[in-house]
Amino acid sequence: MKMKKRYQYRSAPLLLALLLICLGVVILGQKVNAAPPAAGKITGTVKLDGAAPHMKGIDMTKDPYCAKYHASTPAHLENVAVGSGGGLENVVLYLSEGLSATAAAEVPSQKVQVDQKGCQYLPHVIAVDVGQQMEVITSDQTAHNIHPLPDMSTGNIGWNRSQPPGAPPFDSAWKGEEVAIPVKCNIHPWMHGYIAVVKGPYATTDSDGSFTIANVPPGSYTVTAWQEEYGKQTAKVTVAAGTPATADFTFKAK
Amino acid sequence: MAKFFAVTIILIAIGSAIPIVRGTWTQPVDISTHGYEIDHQYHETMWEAGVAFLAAQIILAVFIWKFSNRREDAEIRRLPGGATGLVLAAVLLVGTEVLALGVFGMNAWAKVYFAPPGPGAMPIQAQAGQFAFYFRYPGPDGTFGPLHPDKINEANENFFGLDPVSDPDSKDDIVTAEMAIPVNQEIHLLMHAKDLGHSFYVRELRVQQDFVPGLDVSVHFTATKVGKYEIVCTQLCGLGHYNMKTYLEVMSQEDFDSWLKQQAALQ
Amino acid sequence: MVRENMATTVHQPPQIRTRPDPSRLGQGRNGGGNPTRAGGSPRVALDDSSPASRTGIWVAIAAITMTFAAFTSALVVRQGASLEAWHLVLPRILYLNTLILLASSVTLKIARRRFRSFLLGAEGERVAVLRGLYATLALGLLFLAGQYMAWMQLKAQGLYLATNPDSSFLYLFTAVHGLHVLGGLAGLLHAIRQLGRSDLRASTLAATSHYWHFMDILWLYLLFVLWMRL
Amino acid sequence: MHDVSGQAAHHAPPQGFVRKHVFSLDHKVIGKQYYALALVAVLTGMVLSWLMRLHLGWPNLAIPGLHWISKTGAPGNLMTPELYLQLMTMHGTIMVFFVLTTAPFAAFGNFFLPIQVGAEDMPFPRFNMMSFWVTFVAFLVMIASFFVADGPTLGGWTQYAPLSAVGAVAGPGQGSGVVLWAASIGIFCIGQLLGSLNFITTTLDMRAKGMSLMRLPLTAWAWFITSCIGLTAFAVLMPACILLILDHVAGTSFFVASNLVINDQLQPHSGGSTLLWQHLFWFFGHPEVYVAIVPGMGIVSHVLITNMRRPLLSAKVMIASMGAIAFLSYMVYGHHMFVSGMNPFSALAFSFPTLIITIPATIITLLWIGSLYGSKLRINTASLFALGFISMFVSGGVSGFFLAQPSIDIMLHATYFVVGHFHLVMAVAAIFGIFSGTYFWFPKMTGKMMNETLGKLHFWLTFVGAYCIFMPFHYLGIMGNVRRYAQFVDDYLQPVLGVHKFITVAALLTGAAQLIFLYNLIHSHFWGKAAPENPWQATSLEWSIPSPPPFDNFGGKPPVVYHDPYQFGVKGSMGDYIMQDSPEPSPTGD
Repeated sequence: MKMKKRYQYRSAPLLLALLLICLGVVILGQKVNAAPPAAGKITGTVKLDGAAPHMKGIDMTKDPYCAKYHASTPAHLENVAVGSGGGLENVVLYLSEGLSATAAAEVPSQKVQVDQKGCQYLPHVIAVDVGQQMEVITSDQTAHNIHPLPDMSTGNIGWNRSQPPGAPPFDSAWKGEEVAIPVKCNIHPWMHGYIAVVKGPYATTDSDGSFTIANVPPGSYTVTAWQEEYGKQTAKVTVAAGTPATADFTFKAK
Repeated sequence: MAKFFAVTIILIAIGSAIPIVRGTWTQPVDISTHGYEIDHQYHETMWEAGVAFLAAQIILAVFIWKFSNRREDAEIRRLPGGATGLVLAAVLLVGTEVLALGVFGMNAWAKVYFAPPGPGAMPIQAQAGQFAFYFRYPGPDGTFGPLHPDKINEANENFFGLDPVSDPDSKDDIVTAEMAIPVNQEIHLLMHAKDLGHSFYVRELRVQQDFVPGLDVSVHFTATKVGKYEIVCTQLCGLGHYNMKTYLEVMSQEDFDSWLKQQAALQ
Repeated sequence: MVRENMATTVHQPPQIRTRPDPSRLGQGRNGGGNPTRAGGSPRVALDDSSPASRTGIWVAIAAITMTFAAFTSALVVRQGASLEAWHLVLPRILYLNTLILLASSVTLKIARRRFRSFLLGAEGERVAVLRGLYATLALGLLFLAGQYMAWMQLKAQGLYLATNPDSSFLYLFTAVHGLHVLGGLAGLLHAIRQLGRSDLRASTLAATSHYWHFMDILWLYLLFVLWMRL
Repeated sequence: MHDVSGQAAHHAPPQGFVRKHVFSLDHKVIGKQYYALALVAVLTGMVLSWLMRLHLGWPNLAIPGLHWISKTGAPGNLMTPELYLQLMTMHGTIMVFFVLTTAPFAAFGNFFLPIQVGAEDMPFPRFNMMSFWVTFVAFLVMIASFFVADGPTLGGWTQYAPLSAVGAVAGPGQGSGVVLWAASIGIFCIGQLLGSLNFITTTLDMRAKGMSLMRLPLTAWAWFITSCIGLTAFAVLMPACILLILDHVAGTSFFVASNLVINDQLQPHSGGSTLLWQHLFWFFGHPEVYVAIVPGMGIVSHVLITNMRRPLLSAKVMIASMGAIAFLSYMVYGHHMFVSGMNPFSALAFSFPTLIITIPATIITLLWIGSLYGSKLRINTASLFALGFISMFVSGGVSGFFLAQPSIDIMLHATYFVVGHFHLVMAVAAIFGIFSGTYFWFPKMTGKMMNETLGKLHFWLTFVGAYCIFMPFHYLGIMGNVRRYAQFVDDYLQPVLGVHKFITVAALLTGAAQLIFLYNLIHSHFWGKAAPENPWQATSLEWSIPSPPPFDNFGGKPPVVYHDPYQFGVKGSMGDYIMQDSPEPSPTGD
């Protein structure tokens, strides 16, 4: 204990210095935000070519709360979620090439939220920027443990903590790019999702497979689409200021 | 003070006995064929332990009452029989008592553990993992496909690590999250631990057995009452231990067959 | 009177005294013993070994025995549980080390014998005793070096602590035994220092050598187990 | 081993604060240090149990300040399951190792064993000092695990493999938490081994003139037997801890079987034995129970005899029974593993010795009760706690009948029945022994008397409270309430939540009652009235010297012993007793 205290005192000036630096960085960052190059965006849809695979149902007998929650709407796996007109949901799109260092370094200030609802993750797949805050909340009346299992080589460190009913949300950010970190809840083994950690602008597809990657600086990029079952696809796009570029993807059903 | 203490001891002793005698909290009705032995043994023991408990506490209290704070000139008396008497009492009474218990207990234990499962026993594989049980029925071909630990993938609900594509035996295996068994049918439960030590405990069945990683143990039992019972884990296995449970459904043969068909459809 | 005795022991110039074991001063074992201090005759030095240290060392040996019993039972159980093949060629050098360790026991025995006659007044023997102790010390160190060599050889074969159960236990046994041998070496150093201060007591040397011989026996046992099992 | 030279018993009175009170070689100071450590530990453990009970009674209750204990384990001060298990593990470990082992054995033993055998000190004071400081370090390491990344281990004090051996992947605290736990316990073992070494040698070799083995007080015998158990038990636990640490840091697989899949990841280990840990641990674990309780038996006999003003019906039988228990304790450990997948035949091999062990236990109890007959029992706090010990020992003992039988164990294993059993017979009984010893010996240790009124109040609250807490545990166990649950979500447990609330309240109150004891202890230590040399008209050697004893116990005049330890109910010059070292003839002749 005493050791600790002394250490803190000694490091106080250091902390102060760090604080100042951070402040500076923040200010600079705001400057950058203040005058952005007229940003464009990339829109498009992701479709599944072929019959949607059968998604197994989930038997939640183990936890009466979850079972009751899904009494009327049976739960099933979400590995491949096909919406209206073959639109593929939960696909992550991000700029894998062509992004300038400064643009890549920008970190959105708003948090990405993942909810635990009915003993499933909502959304099933989220994308976050490196260093962006991810907020974990629970709407369930049963305790969950959130257990991301990142690939250590990316510099991301896994953790495992649980959230009892009524517990406040908690935030967490990731150090390195990784598409995608699997997340699971050991208390409910069927419960799994993915966190795609990317650099720069990104998007995930909605229920009918369409997406919009907002504020992309003009330039030409490689857009990568990732789906947990079908893997990655890439497309080259050139973004001009103002006009939205488009990129469509089609995954072949296995 | 001393007399008050003596009274307190007696009150506590009797008070502790009341819930037992009145059966306020007692184990649930036994639904197994072997459970009778255990319950019988339990009640025998309860009698002997109870008598020993009350006797010891009350005698202690009485002696405290009688022999505390006596006059200074009161003379020290020696218990008739002395130490030898006590030792004899202990060895004869308690000795025979516990040996009797031991022998009968052995009998009960043997009935549960030494008798092999009958030829008609229905094999079911139970797998315990953090923090859920999963069960596997061999399906029509009556044989379980091999397990491939490397193929286990809970995200795709491949909880056992089956490979239906290359293992014909696995094709018709039925994996379920709750355990259903036909009534009055002997079950041979093959217990497989996926990750850590767990335990299979059904109070009504009078069955408790640990899952031992790296060592597949098995138990066999017969349920005699239709109904829904809880299966819980009793071996500390991590943060979700308290919530590691599922249900045992004892059904009539017909219900069971239709249930199994229904489950097979879901695979 | 105890205090006086203290004072004298502290302040007298170095000289060979048959110092009675203070723990027995005015006391005795089982309510008897000799409550009076051991008198002048140097011969008393022979039986002037502290029962405390003698008992102590045996108690310690008992504890160490239990520890290694646990380790070996671990080996047996572990082997029963595992399916993989258990075969590992013990590094040859281990046998050489065994000889070295045995030799060290012999030198220590000699040193102890010389120490007896030294206590009986033969001042010249001091050197002989020292030589014996140093020889033991050297051989002990050589043994440890040899064990280290054995590890190097294992490493050369690509066998590390976690490579397979055999190597795990081989490293484990040699390491733990080596630690205990280090303890013995410390004891020897202590004895040598005390001899330098003419302060060495038969009991200390006895205890040290008991322990040292026990290290031999322990090593032989471990080697046997390894040779049998691996 | 170089310090194995008997001269250590003589050292000049130390000068300077550090030598006197910190790194003291004086067995009395070391004894007090052990006692202080136990006190800190028991308070820690008690607070942990309060938190656990609060959570079990009111699972959704936010406990203010909980986040100080765990950064991640208490979102919004709500207790997470992992935090509950971590508290539970720490409660068990701290209580069993740092309280039940240190207080009755190391603390009182260090202080009184040398005095009772008539020695000036232990033969190896340096080892003795090391033994305490090593134990102290072990405690710090254990506490340190609260401050590592994801907190202390949650594996329970039994730390079953492979949960304890596979590493962080198994859950919070299973990484560095377990390593710290194993390190701490390993270090602790070293401390206790050094201690036992001293105890055994002291008893065998440092006895005063005339102090034959049969003239040793029963406390001395208890400590001697305990140290024999401790020596062998801890010598087995240490290797187990080493193996466990190796499995963690060196990637060996002593305890981890092949093909384990955790979080869909195939574990790298191969071929270890799950049961190996259980065998090693319980080979230590069951004797450890007697390490905790046998000194209590000694203390209770000592205190009772003094307050009954008569010797036991037979001291020899008492000694023999304690010895028998110690001996049997090595053949019974398997009864912890009846349903663990062990060969069912061995269950029987372990069941019978377990049942047989009840015979010496019964003899001991009967000796106490039988000796009460026709005695002149004096009621004071010390004797009340001693009698309370007997009551607790009986209550906890009878439930052993059930657990000793594999067939019944099928139902009761890992339920609150077991928790109630070992808390009564091992924890509460041992603690009562400690209290009894404290109230009895405090005058000798500090030279001050304790406040009897507060003492009696403390006794009543503790005695009734303990029953209110631990008796219901048995009922819960009988109806199948599984232990080590962070919350009771099972349907069949819903009806008994009320019982758990009751237990929680009882636990909080009983715990609060211990603050009376703490106050009494501290207040008396500084402002208590001076204690005479022999306030209880006791006979053993510790009462023949001033309170507190001088530095070398007997002022350089080693005592000579003339009598058996318990010459009561005789016509002595001082009253109805004759001191062990008084030359006057005793009517009984011994």
